[in-house]
Amino acid sequence: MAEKTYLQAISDGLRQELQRDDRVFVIGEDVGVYGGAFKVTLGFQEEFGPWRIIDSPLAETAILGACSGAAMMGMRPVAEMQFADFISCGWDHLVTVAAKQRFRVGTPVPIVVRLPSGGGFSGGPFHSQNPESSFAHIPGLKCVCPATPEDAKGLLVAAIEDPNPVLFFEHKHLYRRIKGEVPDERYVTPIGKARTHREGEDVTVITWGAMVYTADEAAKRLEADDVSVEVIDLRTVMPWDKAAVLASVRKCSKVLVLHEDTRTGGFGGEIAATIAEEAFEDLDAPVKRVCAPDCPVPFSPVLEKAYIPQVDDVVKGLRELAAY
Amino acid sequence: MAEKTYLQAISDGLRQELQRDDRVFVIGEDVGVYGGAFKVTLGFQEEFGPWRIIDSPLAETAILGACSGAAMMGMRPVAEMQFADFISCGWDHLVTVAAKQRFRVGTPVPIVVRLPSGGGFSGGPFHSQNPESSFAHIPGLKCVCPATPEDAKGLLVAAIEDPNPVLFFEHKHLYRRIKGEVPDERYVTPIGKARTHREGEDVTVITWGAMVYTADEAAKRLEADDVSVEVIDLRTVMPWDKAAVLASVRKCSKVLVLHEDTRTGGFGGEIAATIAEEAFEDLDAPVKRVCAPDCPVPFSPVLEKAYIPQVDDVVKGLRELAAY
Amino acid sequence: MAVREAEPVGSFNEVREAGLDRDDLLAIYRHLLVTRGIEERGHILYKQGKIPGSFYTGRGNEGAAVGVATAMGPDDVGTPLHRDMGVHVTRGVEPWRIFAQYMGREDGPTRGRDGNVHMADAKLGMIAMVSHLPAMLPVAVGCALAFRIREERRVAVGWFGEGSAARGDAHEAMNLAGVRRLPVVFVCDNNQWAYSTPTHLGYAVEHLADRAAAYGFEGVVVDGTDVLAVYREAKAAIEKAREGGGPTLLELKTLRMEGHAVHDDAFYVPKELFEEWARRDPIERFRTWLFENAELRGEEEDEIAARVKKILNDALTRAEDSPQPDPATLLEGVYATPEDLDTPHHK
Amino acid sequence: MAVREAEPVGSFNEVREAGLDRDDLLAIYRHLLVTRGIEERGHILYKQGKIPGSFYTGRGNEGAAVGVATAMGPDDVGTPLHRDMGVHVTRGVEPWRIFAQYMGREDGPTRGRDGNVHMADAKLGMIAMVSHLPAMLPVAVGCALAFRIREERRVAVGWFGEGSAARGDAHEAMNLAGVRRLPVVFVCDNNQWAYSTPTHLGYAVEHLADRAAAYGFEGVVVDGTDVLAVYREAKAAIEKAREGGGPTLLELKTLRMEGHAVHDDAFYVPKELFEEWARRDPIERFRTWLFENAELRGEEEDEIAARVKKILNDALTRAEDSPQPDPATLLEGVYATPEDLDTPHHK
Ligand SMILES: Cc1ncc(C[n+]2csc(CCOP(=O)(O)OP(=O)(O)O)c2C)c(N)n1
Ligand SMILES: Cc1ncc(C[n+]2csc(CCOP(=O)(O)OP(=O)(O)O)c2C)c(N)n1
Ligand SMILES: [Mg+2]
Ligand SMILES: [Mg+2]
Repeated sequence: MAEKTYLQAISDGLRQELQRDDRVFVIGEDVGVYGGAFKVTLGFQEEFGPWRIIDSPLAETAILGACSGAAMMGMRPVAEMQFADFISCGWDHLVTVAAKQRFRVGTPVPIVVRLPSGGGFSGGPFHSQNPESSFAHIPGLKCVCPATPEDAKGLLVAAIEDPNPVLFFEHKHLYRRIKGEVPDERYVTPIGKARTHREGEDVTVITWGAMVYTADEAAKRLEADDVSVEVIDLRTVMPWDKAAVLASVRKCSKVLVLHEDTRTGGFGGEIAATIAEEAFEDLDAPVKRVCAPDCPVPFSPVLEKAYIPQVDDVVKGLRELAAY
Repeated sequence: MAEKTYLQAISDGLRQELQRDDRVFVIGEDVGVYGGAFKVTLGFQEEFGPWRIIDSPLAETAILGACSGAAMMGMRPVAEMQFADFISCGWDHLVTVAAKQRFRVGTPVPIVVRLPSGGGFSGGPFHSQNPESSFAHIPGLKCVCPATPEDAKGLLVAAIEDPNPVLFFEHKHLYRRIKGEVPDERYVTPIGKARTHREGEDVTVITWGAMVYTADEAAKRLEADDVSVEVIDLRTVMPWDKAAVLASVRKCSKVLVLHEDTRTGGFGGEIAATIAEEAFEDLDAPVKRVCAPDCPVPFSPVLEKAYIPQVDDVVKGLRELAAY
Repeated sequence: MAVREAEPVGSFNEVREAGLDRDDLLAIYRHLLVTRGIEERGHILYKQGKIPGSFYTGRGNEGAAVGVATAMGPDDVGTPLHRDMGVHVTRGVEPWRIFAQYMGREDGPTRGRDGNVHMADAKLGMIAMVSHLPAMLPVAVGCALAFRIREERRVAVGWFGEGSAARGDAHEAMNLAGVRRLPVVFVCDNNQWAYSTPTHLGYAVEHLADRAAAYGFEGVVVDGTDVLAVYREAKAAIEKAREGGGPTLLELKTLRMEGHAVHDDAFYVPKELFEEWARRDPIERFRTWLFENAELRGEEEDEIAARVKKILNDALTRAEDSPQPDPATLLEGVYATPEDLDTPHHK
Repeated sequence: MAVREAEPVGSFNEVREAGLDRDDLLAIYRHLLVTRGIEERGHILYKQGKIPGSFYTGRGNEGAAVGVATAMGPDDVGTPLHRDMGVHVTRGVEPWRIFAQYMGREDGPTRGRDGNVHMADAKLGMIAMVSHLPAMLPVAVGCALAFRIREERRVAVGWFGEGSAARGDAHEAMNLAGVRRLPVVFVCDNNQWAYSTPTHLGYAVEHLADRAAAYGFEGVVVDGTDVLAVYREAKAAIEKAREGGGPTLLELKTLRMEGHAVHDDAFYVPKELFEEWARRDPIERFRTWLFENAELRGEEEDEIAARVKKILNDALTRAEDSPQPDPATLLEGVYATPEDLDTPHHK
């Protein structure tokens, strides 16, 4: 057990899997000598050689298609997108081939796609996106969005073990800012189980990724109002832990769904709709959503601040709910 | 005014626009000599020549990218995807370039993409999909889903006039099955305005595309129960007519959202969540969703019947709501 | 690297050198007949309303498909497409399962989840195509990558049409394979039409095989109606890949002898072209060759024909007995379970 | 069609024939200096914390960018990339707006919506790049398609890097352009690295320009540090396209003289390579050429340098005065309004 950054937890977890399982390999742009844009695979090529840490051409469909083919031949590929935003170039492969092959012909496609995602550092419209909602809608894919170093490692291991295509969203804003205790040994954090980040009684916040910390800050602020806020970290968006969410909603009777992606058609709508349908009688207020507004992620810091949900926005939403 | 099929209305509307506006051109696979997979552009190449009805190579990104470039140079391109399913191959262009260029640099991208979509004829997983939910989540794109011949023409004209990228979903199941009166002259059906397909008092169904007819059948069946069902045809999914939906919900106090796409993360969640948030006090029952289950569209007729929402499924949902 | 145009196969000796004995030749003949028979019967089934959806055939492409499949080793894998029924047949898929697939029955390889040639038996090293073309090429390259990583002497074969050669997937796949010299053979079924689109609206080179040069490997143009020439060139390319020589692009020239699918009468294809290529029918051509070079006699021919007929009749009966899939199971296979990984496929 | 390797430009006469007089040459020199100056100042601004996000430069590529832009006609359009600041400068973008863009201010071409070189002035015929490479190539082809449909004598220029040549978009764009012989020139800035990836891991041909043959048009390899050779070849390709001769692929060979972006020290590039290419610095090279061939004198040079310095200083001051964008306007520009279509762009 040692304190590690979120990034280090991912890196160490991945290295451990490469060490214990020959079938695991890494492919992506600049993952070799350079160690990846965020240095997650730094030093890996020296340790595992150029045929297990593979520098690919700049070609996302080739990367993902190659992963699927190799997976069908018994490998356990881990692809890195340089930024999650570039997954759009592999959309067709993922939704057409990887997501549907098991259903159509019984062929599992056990691949993991690592996706450095999220904003907060003026990355602009193409280096800041959170595309998990788009993929969560596609049957056959799984979407994992860890918020803590411990979960990042445990969920990465789970993703590699999983017999399905798993999109592993790593929030860039957490990479070096978030530290926590991470067990040294291998462990699996199950996909599909939420985590109570903070217990509370009055209002529930459902969220994931970097927004867990925004929610937590907001919850602290609400203490002054004597409102006790529960923060549920979904951990995985597909499958999502409906049981845990409904249990918390039933306890608090008021709920706020928070995500960094844009609002309309975002996965928050699915969660809110499900709560409103299945816990209708338990709700003391409408389910509130706090999300980014419906526009691309702006570059300028002042605009980006207006875009990404801030602690103030969550506080405001929570106060409204508390007062409802 | 003449009675026309849904397909004929689209075809005639498109031809009219080609005749009146030099800037309009058509590009797609087999749209020329062959007249398109569904014969929407039959005879067009003879009338307008090979540089306005352009047979493209089999390359969706080239088609859509070419449309965007031409649009920026003042043209009004209308692309045809052979089946809506193949739009996945142009996902990156649409979400990365077309959707964001106006926001980023002020450059409008007035393109129309025609998308023969929907199931019901054993087209299987790749010739039956309804991908509108995926695109409705992307700020900058518009999604149009006409249900009647009259709307199909009027909305196509509106789409071509619109200064934004518009995805025009034509439901294949309606092409030749649905007929209606269509004005001969040019007219514009505004994007973003819903249509009351059937008036009712007790339960509202919100839907679009081919499901309008399924809802209507179900509504007829509910007459026997003395339950009066209102059917709102959304017509356009992005932007969607929230005002009309909320007005109907406030009237009936019970609502069912129906779509042919899969449930989880489908646009029905957005609508249901919005209703539950903004009409919380007006609801006498939880918003119910009837959608396809979370799997690819199956080929076999017995499976496809279990997949696509049937009149029976809607009737069941409506009865449950009525009894709530 | 200039493209090479392959010679036709002349003598029995020549194919013997390439690894085929007389039994192999008769097996090829049988596969050709079964392939065409399946598609002809399928067409009838379709007209009888027993096949839902649409219906595609590979008429004219049987020699190309069977030729390549015959050249593959037992542990090699491939991603055949909608004109490549002959590959499935040659690899040993039981015809009744193909009919069951056509009809959307429980015993088809996709259990009614998908239709027509969207199928494959993983145990036979085949990977099922998707509609989106040529989306399986990057997957074939991935198979080859696995073989290269594990240093196995196996080869992947990826098919595509000359029309879909225009798509980015073809480029990304061939480029990655070229850069890494992976053991993969790209097979372009050039049947001169992509639905209604002629080749000059799809590409602007003389031979599609010219593309190989853009990726640093060899391109070979082969007459796709000459099953033995196809076999010989495929064999050479596959063995080259197996020995570490990297990819090859084979362009197999044929004519699509029917419409794009059953609904299409191919009015846009000049009649004379059909007539010209009808004279080069791959099965008839091979039959003549067998008569002239391998002492095929009328009696033996009849025997083979009878055997093929029986296979098809039995297959049809058995397929029609296959149950409809159970709608209650619809949601079962969307996500894989860990047990799914215990397949030969994922070995 | 084999690829052609362009000769360097020797004499003043040669460029005069290609259409440049002495004033043009001095303008080129100025553009080169302004280009480098903007990027050098940008780097300082970045270190001062005045530029948010990341920061990219095109050091080593100034000659390539300015050379091509100089060859473009006033009504031609283009989609320059992150190494092509020289294109914006040559087309006449005011430097203060570029600094405003860097700093995310209201007066940058994207009004703070996007950053760094993700910008373009539509009035100058430029189309703003997206990050996704080379997603603008199909767009450039679309511009050319519009010109072809309307039978205008205009040409589109599409830029891409040798790394992003591996992506499907490059293929689909070049193929469509080749099939339809559209008036478009493809410019590959081959700076030998794609982030940390060397060319042999990106493609397996000798010259990227070899790809042109796969699409039925000519490829030309040019020394990208020779601004005049670039100009001459770009001019020839553009005029050929204008005359209906179809596309050309120009490969401009340079070395990316800095890291991929400001955070990258390029440890993976051999020192000797940097040293070798430092000796071929495009600006120094052109300066020497001007001294030797066009009677540039020290005095005149100083004058130009002073003018450039003033332009940059004034630009910086003005840019720093530009206001931050107003967050209240964030949602205003997501969808276009009909009035937006009344632009020269959409004429
Ligand atoms: C990406 C994509 N776009 C469109 C289609 C529709 N489509 C099916 S087959 C076909 C023509 C394919 O031509 P080719 O690649 O030459 O193969 P062929 O059918 O001639 O064997 C088209 C356009 C498709 N399958 N995939
Ligand atoms: C589709 C896509 N994938 C990944 C990236 C991340 N990325 C930005 S620049 C770059 C290298 C580009 O190399 P090259 O095309 O040679 O252009 P250069 O930067 O060398 O000018 C990469 C991988 C991207 N921009 N687009
Ligand atoms: Mg073809
Ligand atoms: Mg480069």
